Amino acid sequence: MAAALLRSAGLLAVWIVIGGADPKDLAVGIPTAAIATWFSLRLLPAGMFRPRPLALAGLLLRFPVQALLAGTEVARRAFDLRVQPGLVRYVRISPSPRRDAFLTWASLQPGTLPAGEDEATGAVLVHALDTSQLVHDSMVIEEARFTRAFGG
Amino acid sequence: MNEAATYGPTAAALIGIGLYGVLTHAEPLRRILAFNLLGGGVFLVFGVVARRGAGAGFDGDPVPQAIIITGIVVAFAATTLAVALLLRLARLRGDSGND
Amino acid sequence: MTAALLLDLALALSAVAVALWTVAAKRAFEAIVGFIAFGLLLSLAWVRLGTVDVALTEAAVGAGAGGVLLLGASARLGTRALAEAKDVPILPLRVATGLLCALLSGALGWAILSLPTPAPSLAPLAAANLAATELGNPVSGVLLAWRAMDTLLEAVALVLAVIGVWSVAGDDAWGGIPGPAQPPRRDPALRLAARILPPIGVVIGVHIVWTGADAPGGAFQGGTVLAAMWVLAWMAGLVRPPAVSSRKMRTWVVTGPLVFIAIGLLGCFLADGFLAYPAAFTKPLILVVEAALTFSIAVALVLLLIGPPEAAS
Amino acid sequence: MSLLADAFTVVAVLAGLFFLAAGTLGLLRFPDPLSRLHALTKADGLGLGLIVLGLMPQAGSLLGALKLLLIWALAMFAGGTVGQMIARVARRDAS
Repeated sequence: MAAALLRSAGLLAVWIVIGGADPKDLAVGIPTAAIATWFSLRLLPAGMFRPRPLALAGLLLRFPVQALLAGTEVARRAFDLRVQPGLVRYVRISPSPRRDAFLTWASLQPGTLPAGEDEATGAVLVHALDTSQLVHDSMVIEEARFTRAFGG
Repeated sequence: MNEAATYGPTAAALIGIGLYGVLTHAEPLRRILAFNLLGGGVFLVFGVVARRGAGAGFDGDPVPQAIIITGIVVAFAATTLAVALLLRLARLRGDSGND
Repeated sequence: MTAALLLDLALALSAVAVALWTVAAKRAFEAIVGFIAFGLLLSLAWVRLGTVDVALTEAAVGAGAGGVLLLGASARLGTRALAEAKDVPILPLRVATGLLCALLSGALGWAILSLPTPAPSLAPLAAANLAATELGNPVSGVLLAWRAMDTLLEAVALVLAVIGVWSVAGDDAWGGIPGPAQPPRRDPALRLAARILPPIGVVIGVHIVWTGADAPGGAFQGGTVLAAMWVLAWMAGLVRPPAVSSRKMRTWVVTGPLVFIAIGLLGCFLADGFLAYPAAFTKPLILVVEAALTFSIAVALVLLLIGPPEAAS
Repeated sequence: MSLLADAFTVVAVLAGLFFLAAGTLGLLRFPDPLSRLHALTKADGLGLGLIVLGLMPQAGSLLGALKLLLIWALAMFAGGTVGQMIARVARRDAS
């Protein structure tokens, strides 16, 4: 129930951001948000994520900084072509929507790009721009942050 | 009116390119693609006509604009039908690659 | 002014270059990628031509849904081209075809540039009658009021296309679930996107329809966004359409045109004729038609995209 | 104040354009498909983000600014998703 309320509030916020809060528009926006919430609960049942507000806010505030670091790293290497790209095996959490979310999150962090699972072992193969750095360790730290924000 | 002078010849060129593709390609999928290029050119001719009809406070004549929207959707419907026929043909011939 | 002209020229040249690439590319896959880029360039051209409504349709239906359809078809065809080398015209014939096509382009271009000035226009008429519909977007006025017959026929064309696509199903698959049998997708990224994005897409799609009364947008553009969200969830294996034989599904496809026709017939008794709206209820009736059309357009686009049933249910 | 906002816009948009150009350079120069994907998802995401940041003061309202931010969030999410999907296929083709 809490999840439904939270999601419908978020989806209504999306409506207000793109369409404004005019009462005439809200008359359509509120039922739309309700339908979208029903759809959302079907696709992603409540309880798969248990966000913790403080940790989540910290994670999201860190995101612009990480995006800046990630973009700067790519730009630096594009001009100074010294890359040692390669695949790093990453075996931590078992498959779940939370792991999927972390992998998408990791794909936007500096230097890492998850590239699917190894068919034989199920380990996630992460492509790193520079394998001379401690890619695995930094992903472990990032995953701890992510887990604090989304429960688990 | 600058836009009409630029996009008019563009539309004409697209029609020629699309028609050439329809006539010279042997692969059905490529012909469907080229046919859609040709269609894009025809819609653009209409868009230029709409732009030239700008007036009464509108950036273009709304009547051709609405007809273009109708046209794009009908062209898409026709394309889906063509693709369905093509895939069926491939199945009947039993050579649909990695199906 | 000069900057605008440069932008237009760059856009026009890129569109023509990408179109050439689409025709000349070696492999079908490359040609389709070119075609999607072409659609996106064309939608920028539509914005420059002052018609954001068409730009939205081009991006959503032409480049978006069209691209998905063709990429899917090319992946399923694999390397088989369904054509043989002997089907390709010989070089002299290709050169002659090219020359004739260039001639046609030249003649068309000349004809377009020598269109009469001032151009004939229905814009003043549309402006004068817009107030009667209580709409703010003249394109929606044309689609749903003055040229409602075209829009109705278009909605019917979508139904016919669904029937046509279904009719190529094999006898063994008839009546089954539409689309190819879904292999279980083990792509975590796609699965996550399919869990999170569709609700947001539903809000955006409905907003595009709703705002279409007064601003660029409408049933076709919004309906395409809604269809895309469902197809995304389908690709990730999270939802399944009802079987082709189910009455529910068939009702969904025809709801839009039926509501449109019913309200049109109402006009025969309460207003000037078929598809005329009684003056006092113009806007509410248009909104009802638009809502029903959006729903059926979205359902029809989904069914057209995923194709006929291919396995018995 | 508006001069300050305009200056901020110009600086941020130029920085965004720089990262878009750097991303394109990486796309052309990096040795393998997977590295090129880094250039697309990360440098272009940052470039778009800086352009959005620069345009936010010009949006005229808080809702307008938030709308730009929503567009960036959706583009980043799409980039992260599609980047991984292409990476998966590219890795399989390579091995």
